[in-house]
Order: sequence, then structure tokens, then C-alpha cells
Amino acid sequence: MENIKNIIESLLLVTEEPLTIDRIKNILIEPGRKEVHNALTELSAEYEARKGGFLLREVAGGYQIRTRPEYREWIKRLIQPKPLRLSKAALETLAIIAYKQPIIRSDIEHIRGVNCGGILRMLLERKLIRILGRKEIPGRPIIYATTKQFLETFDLKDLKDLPTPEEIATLGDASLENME
Amino acid sequence: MENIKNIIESLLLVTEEPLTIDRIKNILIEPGRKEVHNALTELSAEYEARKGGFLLREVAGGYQIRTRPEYREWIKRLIQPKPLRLSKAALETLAIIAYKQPIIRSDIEHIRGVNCGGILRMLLERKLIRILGRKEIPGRPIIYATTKQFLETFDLKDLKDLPTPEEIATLGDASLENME
Amino acid sequence: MQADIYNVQIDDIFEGPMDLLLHLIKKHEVDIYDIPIALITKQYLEYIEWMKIMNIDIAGDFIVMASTLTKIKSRMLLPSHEEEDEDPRLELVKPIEEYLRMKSAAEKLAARTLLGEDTFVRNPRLEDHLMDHEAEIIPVGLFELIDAFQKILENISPHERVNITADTISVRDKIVQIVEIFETRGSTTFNELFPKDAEQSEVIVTFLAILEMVKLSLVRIIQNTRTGIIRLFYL
Repeated sequence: MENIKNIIESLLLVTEEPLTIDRIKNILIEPGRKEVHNALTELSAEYEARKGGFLLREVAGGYQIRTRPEYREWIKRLIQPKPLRLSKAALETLAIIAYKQPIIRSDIEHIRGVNCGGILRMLLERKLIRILGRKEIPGRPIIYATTKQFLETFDLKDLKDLPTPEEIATLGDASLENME
Repeated sequence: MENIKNIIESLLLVTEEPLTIDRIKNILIEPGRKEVHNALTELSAEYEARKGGFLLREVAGGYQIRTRPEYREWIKRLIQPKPLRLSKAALETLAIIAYKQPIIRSDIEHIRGVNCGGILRMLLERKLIRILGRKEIPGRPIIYATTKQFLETFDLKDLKDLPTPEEIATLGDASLENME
Repeated sequence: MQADIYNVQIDDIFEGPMDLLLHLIKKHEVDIYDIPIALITKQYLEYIEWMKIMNIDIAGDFIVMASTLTKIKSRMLLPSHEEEDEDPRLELVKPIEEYLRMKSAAEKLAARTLLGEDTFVRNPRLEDHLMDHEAEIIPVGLFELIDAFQKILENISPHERVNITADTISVRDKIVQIVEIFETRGSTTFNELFPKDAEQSEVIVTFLAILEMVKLSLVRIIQNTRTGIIRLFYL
């Protein structure tokens, strides 16, 4: 098995967590610990010599391909969570639900003065709000509330930490700017 | 920015889906499309020259680092891949949608000669096809098309990259032979 | 009764009428542009008859094709009045051509280097790439953890605090539960492990379970200095 180094490289590329020498050894069957270790050392030296975008790290008892720390600012730009883009109307609706929950649609529409079926559907799809149940009054209207995702999106520990509606509005605008 | 190639390599290593040139360009700010494209070409050539465990593929409109197919058996020993395993019937249905899209169900069934509701549902669940909308004819049937995931799965740059089916002339043709 | 044994799905034999038709054409090695319609129709009907005898559930599609074949056959028998009359078999040839083209396309698709079958992509744990020298995220010490825990205890309503039931969850069971959360999501926030309506006893067990997991190096705990959110990662 001359290409043990290449096989190990392909394994390292696919794995989510650090690969231990024993794990690699078990996959490759033939080669022993020493050969695996040598191949890993060679790979590491190769990555160091070529000084590309990644390196081999020995971490948590195993080996892992990681990006070079000097490029972390670029990577942050890549994996930045997709900024939430909500229209003003959607933000208002969301704010009403957040502050007045549990709340039924007619109450939301009463506050906003406009129909908001489409917005509710969009907020549900984005998992920012959820259906809590139905109110036991004539027509059994749906009761809405915010979700855990809502808290995470707005970086809130819990609902008590809710900023004022004005603050939410600026948050939305900031995300909008980051998008460009 | 002399190390644009290295930065792109680190980005490619982190991303989960193919990175488009535009996306890379936006992250890197300074370089233009051409520089990004050149860097990608260089990276690809480099991976080819070193013949390691991975290569660079242009797929679904973007670029992605993938393991070399020759090491597939080893990787399968490492991870339990979600097997693609499409039945002949599913593959045929998928091919019809890919080549004839946008297409409605009755047209698919007309070509295959059989009902394919179950297959469509399965292909939808596996995100290989998607619902494009409804055709404004009586019954407003659903229109189907393939997804980005389809391109990624079948290693296609875009829909134009689809292999041309053999023109069927006479019996004894390869397709007929392979029927069983 | 006995017939039930032979109740076979049609898919096992022929996917559909087109496949049966192609099977017959292939069997007799005939040109699809010059199909001996009488012979093929006869055999097609025999197959359907055989399927019926075998108690195979025949889909309507097979019957439709049978009637198409019969119709073409009868039209072939009629004397053609004009030279430019279209060959009735064209009605069959075009769909067969199309079907064969799509079959060939399907084969070509299947022969490509398939993702998840022949080639694989990286499945990065994004936090690993950001963790290195990450200034904003600090490993959490025991004191921070206890602070957070005290906050959670404060949030439990007095009503819940006295309501301690007999069937409390043991620390070991709790570890299993937490591991299950990790296995589906990879990480969780500290607060998520303590539901708002949890009883005090369960909160304590959860906390003990987390401490035990830290001791066993099962989890890594980090805190975002900006938001104060404590996150647990499964190692």
C-alpha cells in the first residue's frame, strides 16, 4: 500500500473529528501504528513546507486538518451566519408577538392595523415564531409565540432580555448593512 | 494580497457547499473575478500534480474540494455514507426531470408509461428535485425541476453539463442491451 | 387461498408496459422502426394473460398499452388508401425512442462519479476553525459555571422548588440524556439543559452530570465573552 499517505489524507479531509492513529490503523488494516504515524508526520511536514491554507494538528488525541490560524479573519467572513433580513413590517409583527405573547392573529392585526397573514407565514417558515395552540373562543384562533431560534437569532438569553422595539429595529438595519 | 491562493484554499476547506467565484470575491474584497478564477485554476492544477487524497471540482456553479474517487472504499470504512442507491425507476424519473424540466407529472408518466407518485415524493424528500410552481392549465398541476443538490450529487457544473443521451437508432443499441 | 402465495408485485418483473414492450422487442431482435406488430401484440397479451394466471396485480398502465397495441394492429390490417399515410406504428416508435433516450440518460447519470458514493466532501466542524486563538470565546472555569447555575436556580419558581417527587433522575441517566442531545446536535447551550419548568432536583442532577462529564473530558465548555452564552461541545 504505497499510497497510505494519500488514503490518510482523504480520510482526514472527510472526518468531522480528530482521527486517532488507532482508528486509521483499523481502517487501513495492513499498516501498523508506526507506518500510520510516519505517514502523518510526512503529511504534516508536507503541509508545513507548502504553507498553503491548512495544516495538520494533533488535537484531542487525534489528527485533524485545520485551516491556518492566519486566515481566520477570512474564514469568519465566510461562515458568518446569514444575516437575518426582515422587512420593517415583519420586524414590527415579530416585536408584537415577542412582547405580547401568547397572542392571536386578530390581536396582532389590531395593533398593527393591517392584515399580516403573509408575514406570519414567513416568520413561521423561518422558525422565528411558532404555533402554541388554539384559543378556546369562537373560531378557535391560532395562538402565536416566539421560538428558541428567535432567542438565538437575536442573541437573547431569554425573553426577559428583550430589548425595546426601537432597539430591535436598529438590529435589523445593522444586519441589512452587513449584507452588502 | 499575495496569498490569495492560500486564503481560497482555507475557505474551500471550511465550506460545506460549493463556493462560487462571486462568493469568494466578496469575501476577499480586493481581487476581481479573474484573479479568483486564476487562483482556483492554479489550486486545481496543484492538486492534480501532487495526486494526494483530494481534488478540486467545479460543481453546481461553484468549487468544492472532494476526495479522489479511488479512495472511496477506505472512506466508506470510516464513515457510514448515506447511500444514494436510487432504483432504476427512480433514476429514469430523475433523468426525465433533468432533461425535460420544467415538467409536470403527467408528462413524466407519459414517457415512462407508469405512475410515479411515490418516486416523485422520494426524490423530493432527498432534495434531488423540487417543486417549481404550478402550471396554469386545468387542474393546476405541479411543475418539477432538479435542485442544486442534484448537480452536486451527480458532479455536474450546471444543467448544460448533463451528459447527452445516446440517440437511439436501431435495435442492438447499447441502451437496449443494458436494459436488464 | 393458495393463490395468495403467488401474489407478486408487478415491479419485480417489469417496471411498466414500456419495459415489457422493450423486453419483447429485444427478445425477438427486431428493429424498433419495423416492429412486427402482430407478433409483439400477441406476445404482449400472452404475458398479461400469464400475469393474470400468476395472480400478479396488473396495473392499468399495462391494459392501456395492450389496447394501443391492438389498435395499431387493426389499423395495420386496413388497406392504406394513400401513399403518404403515416405508418400506424409511429405512434409506438416515438415513445419508445424517447423512453430509450431517457433510459440511456439515466445510465449515464448513474455512471458519473457520485457524491456520497465515489467521492466525498469535507464535513467541517466550523467551531474548530474559529476556535484557534479565538479571543472572544474563553474556556469556562468552574466558577463561571456555578454562577450560571445559581442564576438558573434563582429562576426556578418557589412552587417548583418544594415539589420534589420520588422518581428523580439519576446522574448517570442524565449523562446519557445529555449525550443524546450532543449526538443529534453536536453542541448545546448551558441554559438549554435546564428547562424553565424543571424541578430543583432535576436541575441539580443535570448540573452534577455536567460536572461529571467535564471530569471525564466528555465535554468542552466555552463562553462567548460578548453574549455571556455558555456553550457545551461534545468531544
